[in-house]
Amino acid sequence: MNSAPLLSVEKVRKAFGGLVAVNDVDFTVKQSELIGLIGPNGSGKTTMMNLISGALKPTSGTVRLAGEVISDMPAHRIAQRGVARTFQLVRILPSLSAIENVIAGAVFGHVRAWGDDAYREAEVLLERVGLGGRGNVPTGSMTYIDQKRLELARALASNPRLLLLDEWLAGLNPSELKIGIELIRDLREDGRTIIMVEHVMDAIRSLCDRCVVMSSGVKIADGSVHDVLSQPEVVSAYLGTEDA
Amino acid sequence: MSLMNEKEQRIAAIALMLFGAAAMIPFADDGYYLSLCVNIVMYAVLCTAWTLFSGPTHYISLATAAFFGIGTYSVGLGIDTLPFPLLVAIAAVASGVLAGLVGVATLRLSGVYFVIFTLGLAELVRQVVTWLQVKFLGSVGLYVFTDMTEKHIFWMLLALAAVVYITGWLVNRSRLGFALRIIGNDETVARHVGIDVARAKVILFMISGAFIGITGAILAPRFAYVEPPSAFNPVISFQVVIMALLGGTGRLWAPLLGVIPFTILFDRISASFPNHTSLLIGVAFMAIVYFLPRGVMGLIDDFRARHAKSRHAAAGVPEAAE
Amino acid sequence: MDILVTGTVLGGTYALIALGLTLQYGVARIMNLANGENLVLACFCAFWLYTAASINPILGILIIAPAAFALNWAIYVFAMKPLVDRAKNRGQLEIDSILATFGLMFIMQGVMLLVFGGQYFSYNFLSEPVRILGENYGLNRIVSLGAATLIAIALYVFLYRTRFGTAVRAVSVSPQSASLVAIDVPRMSAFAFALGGGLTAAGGSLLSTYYTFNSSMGVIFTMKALIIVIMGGVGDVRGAVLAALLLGLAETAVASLIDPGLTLAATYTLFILVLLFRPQGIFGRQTA
Amino acid sequence: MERRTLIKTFAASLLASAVLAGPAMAEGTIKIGASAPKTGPLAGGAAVTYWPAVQLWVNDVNERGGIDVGGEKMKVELIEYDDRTSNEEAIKNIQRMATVDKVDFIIPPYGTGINLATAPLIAKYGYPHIAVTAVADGIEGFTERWPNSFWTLGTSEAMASSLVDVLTKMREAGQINEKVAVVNVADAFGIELANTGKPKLKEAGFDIVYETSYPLQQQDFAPIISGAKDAGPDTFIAFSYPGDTFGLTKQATITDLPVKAYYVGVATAFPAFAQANGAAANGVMGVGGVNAASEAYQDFAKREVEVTGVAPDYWASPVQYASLEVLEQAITKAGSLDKAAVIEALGSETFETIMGEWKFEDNIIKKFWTVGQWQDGVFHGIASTGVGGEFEPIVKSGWN
Repeated sequence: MNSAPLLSVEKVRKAFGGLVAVNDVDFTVKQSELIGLIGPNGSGKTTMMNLISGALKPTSGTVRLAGEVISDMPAHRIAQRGVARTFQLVRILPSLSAIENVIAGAVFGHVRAWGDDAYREAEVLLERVGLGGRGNVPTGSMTYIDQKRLELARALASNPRLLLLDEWLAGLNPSELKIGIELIRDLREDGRTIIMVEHVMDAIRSLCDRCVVMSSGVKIADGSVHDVLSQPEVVSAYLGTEDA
Repeated sequence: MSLMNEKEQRIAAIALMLFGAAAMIPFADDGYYLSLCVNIVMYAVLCTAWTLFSGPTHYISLATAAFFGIGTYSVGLGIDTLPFPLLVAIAAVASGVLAGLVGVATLRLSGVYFVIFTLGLAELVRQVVTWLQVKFLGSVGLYVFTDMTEKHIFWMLLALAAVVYITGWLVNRSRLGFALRIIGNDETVARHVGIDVARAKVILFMISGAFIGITGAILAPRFAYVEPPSAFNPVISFQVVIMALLGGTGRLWAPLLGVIPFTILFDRISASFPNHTSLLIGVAFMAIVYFLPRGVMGLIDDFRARHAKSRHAAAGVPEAAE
Repeated sequence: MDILVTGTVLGGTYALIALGLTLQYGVARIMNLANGENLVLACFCAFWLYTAASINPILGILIIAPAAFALNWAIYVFAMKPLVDRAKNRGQLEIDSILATFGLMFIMQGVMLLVFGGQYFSYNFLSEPVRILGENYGLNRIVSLGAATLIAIALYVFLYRTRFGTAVRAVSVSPQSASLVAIDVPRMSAFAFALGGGLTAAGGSLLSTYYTFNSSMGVIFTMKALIIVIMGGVGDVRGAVLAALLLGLAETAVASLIDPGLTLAATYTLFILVLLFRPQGIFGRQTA
Repeated sequence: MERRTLIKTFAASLLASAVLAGPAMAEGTIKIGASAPKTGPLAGGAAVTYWPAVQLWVNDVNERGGIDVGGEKMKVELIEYDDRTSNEEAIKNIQRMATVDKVDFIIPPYGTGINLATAPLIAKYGYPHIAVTAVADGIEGFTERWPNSFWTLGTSEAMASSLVDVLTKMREAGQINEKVAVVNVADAFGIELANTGKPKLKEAGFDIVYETSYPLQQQDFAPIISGAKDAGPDTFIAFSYPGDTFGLTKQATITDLPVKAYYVGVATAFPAFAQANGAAANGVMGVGGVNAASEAYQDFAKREVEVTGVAPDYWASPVQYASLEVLEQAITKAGSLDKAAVIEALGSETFETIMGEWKFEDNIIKKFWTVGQWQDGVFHGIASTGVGGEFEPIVKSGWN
């Protein structure tokens, strides 16, 4: 546990014109850690995820993956280094079948497979997220949770070193939520390193080792879930002007 | 994965027969119908090569004339000194390289910007070629006198068409092809699963550009006289886009469905109504846009879907299993 | 100095060609490939009014522009609206409108060929020289430049200072949001398309006083217009005018200082550079 | 034109073409095919030079009762195609005329490029190829390659050197000095003329003080004219194409280019040139020319306006018409529709045309007009390679 952090975010800043969405944020994630990135709406969480995955370039500061600077790489290189993600608004590849959606994650990413290997692996992953045997279903006719599952399977297909889940649990009904939480717990038990942006506090409490709290682009707290949630800044950030 | 599955073998056999049959055309007619067929095969190659890139990426390129002209010029400039096959190879490389440069430069552009950019590019290349020729060769016309006749050109184009189709098929089953399908669906996802979107597009654009260049090279002897306005004729760019879109861009062979009927239709119009060609082509065109919104391929797909639906309904199979 | 004035005069011509298209494409989202034909048609009408009815082409605008407005309104309602309604997204509409207006281009060309034939047309109007800063310029060009300036200013005032104009611009920025604030987007689009057509026609009548034209020439104008519109930023009147002037100056400078053989190459190089470094247009704002 | 009439005309002409396209052919007619641009970049030129001359000729022949073929009068049936200024289309049209319509003779296309692109095919089917609107050097090579081809409008070499001769004479008469400006359009025609013209000018002791080329579709000529003006020549020469011929002249008028000799290229001989420039056209020299004062030309011009509504130009229109007269007489002289016999007749016989007496020497008309000049509203030929009837050149005096 005292090895170098898998991910370190160092004084990262992102400005859109005059608006500073992420303001000199630092934090680290260790191997096999599951951390929650929380904060009120508009606090810069999704921007932070985009900065890590390479969808956006930081204005200043660096992001390192296992010591290597990734913040100057294009998104596809970062993906090849082993960062996989899901999206806040689920993004399925509509003209591909379910299994092809999963294979898409396996072919070009961190661990590459092609042909029959990729196919077999994808079947295993579909099974794992609970879509076993539904590889040929047209994705358009899938329910919302199934699409989310599919997206998770795609992210897992490259066997990533770091998995970014951007509000993966949002929009699920209570029973689906339970399934979703179980699925993430499973992943954690496999030893995956995960950062999850989440509004569902129950999930954060039951899943996360540690929590980073952001408000208006600034990191206001970082520590174990229990400690963090009782800090007065956090409470006022949530209960103050904006409500979660 | 085996080399070809059963369905693919069947398609390959049919394709082989069709190509064989097409290769016999010059023996049946050596006149007008052959010339019409040369035009058809020419546009089939151009449109298919165009669709290789534009189908999956949804980028509409109007640079066809630039690549075509470069191919024609490669032959025009070298016909007196180098053997024809070598010139064709040079044409492929030259237009491929140009496509590569354009591709690298235009990665940030999308949608209509790319459309206009490629249009501007074709014009720019034409202007620069003209200027260079005037400055350094002292003339703009080049003569390409060979012993090749329509039938030789037809056979060469036909062979090229076969190569284009095989390339297209190989690309489709390769990682590159898969990457392109993902890009066509969602570029953001493509990037985040580790696809170098820019590289994939550039490679494909180069392949497409090279084929168009070869087509230009093969056709150079047909026209005997090469000059910038005919070699870099922007009408070619537009016609290719239109025929390909009318056919459909979803499948490798879909553009053919645009090329064949529309070459013949336009030919019928210009044969029967020489004084109203523009007007009637315009009317035909708008009619097609309104009544065949998704191209001929769309029509076929609709028909198939309906057919399949009724079959499923009859058999009580849920639609989802399709 | 000479280059500046000559370039400005040429830029004025280009502005005339491009203003209409920027509205049609920017607001109504129709990349009208038949725009050049519209322009040439106006040239013919001005020619005909002048030679047959001795109506001064500047006054002729008062007849030609409203007629073009009506014609383009009809084109939008009957030919373009169905495409707008059926398009699922912007890309689809773009492709459909390219195809449809390509057809329209042929139709208009065909009709002009039937009516006027294929020959070159030209007439003499105010083609006497005026002296500006020691150089002679055609009075017709200067008058057109003046008229173009007036039209551009009027358009600017209309778009930026009136309620109705603001609504038109709102549609250009975001049709969805515009409809949320109770702007009748379809009507506004039709209006912008028609207005664009009217402007193009006005440009055509001015152009006819110093250009030689024939039925097949529209494409040249369409291409120039497209380049200017994209350079200026789609739907941006100020940008279009600025881009037109820039192009006029650049072409004149290259022709005078480097080699007239490279003027068109200069145009496209400039255009390509603008596209690469400011794809949103000269005045356009980067969208996140 | 009223909308209703427009529609009527359209419907009527559709019907007419449909009927024409039908297979029913009257006995004893000669089928003649013509393919040239009706649309595209070259349509403007073809609409003045090519189509009206063709229509007039067909009209004239049929009014006379037809062509005399071995004693029998055969009417002419014209089959027209639009090549849309495209090589592919032109080739297809020639093929269709030769193998589907099986026409007896072909009127070759318009423009140098398309004439050359179709020449191999026309040769393959053995038709006589009487090219008019094709001016290029190396014609001798073409006649060797295609012995069925005949070239009528002259060579760029002769046009350029003839111009230099005219200028030399003017200089010797003290009308102009030795300074000239030479510009050209960067297209086959302009470049070839400039390439022959410039060395000849130097040889003749002229001093080229300004020279440049500009691309096709150039739209602004102010920099060129002011560049030339600054160099202060007495003579301005532009080997130009239609668009630029008009553009340069308008700019020269406005700038009041102070030259005593002013020459522009293709389209100077178009009636539209005088229309567009009014009084400024007077004294403008240009490529081509015709014996405009001759009764034959004036009669031709009058009839062409009457029959087709289009006024002919003063250069290639009458040549186009003459080429058809030649075809007609060659058929009569051959006494049959046999193509080889007609080619034979074309090569050996002498013909009476509106352009005077024509005889092909090695398949080339060697006496042709080279330079013309607008004088009092008419474009008179002022130099030729021995046609006769040339007017004296006048000094250009101002632009009003």
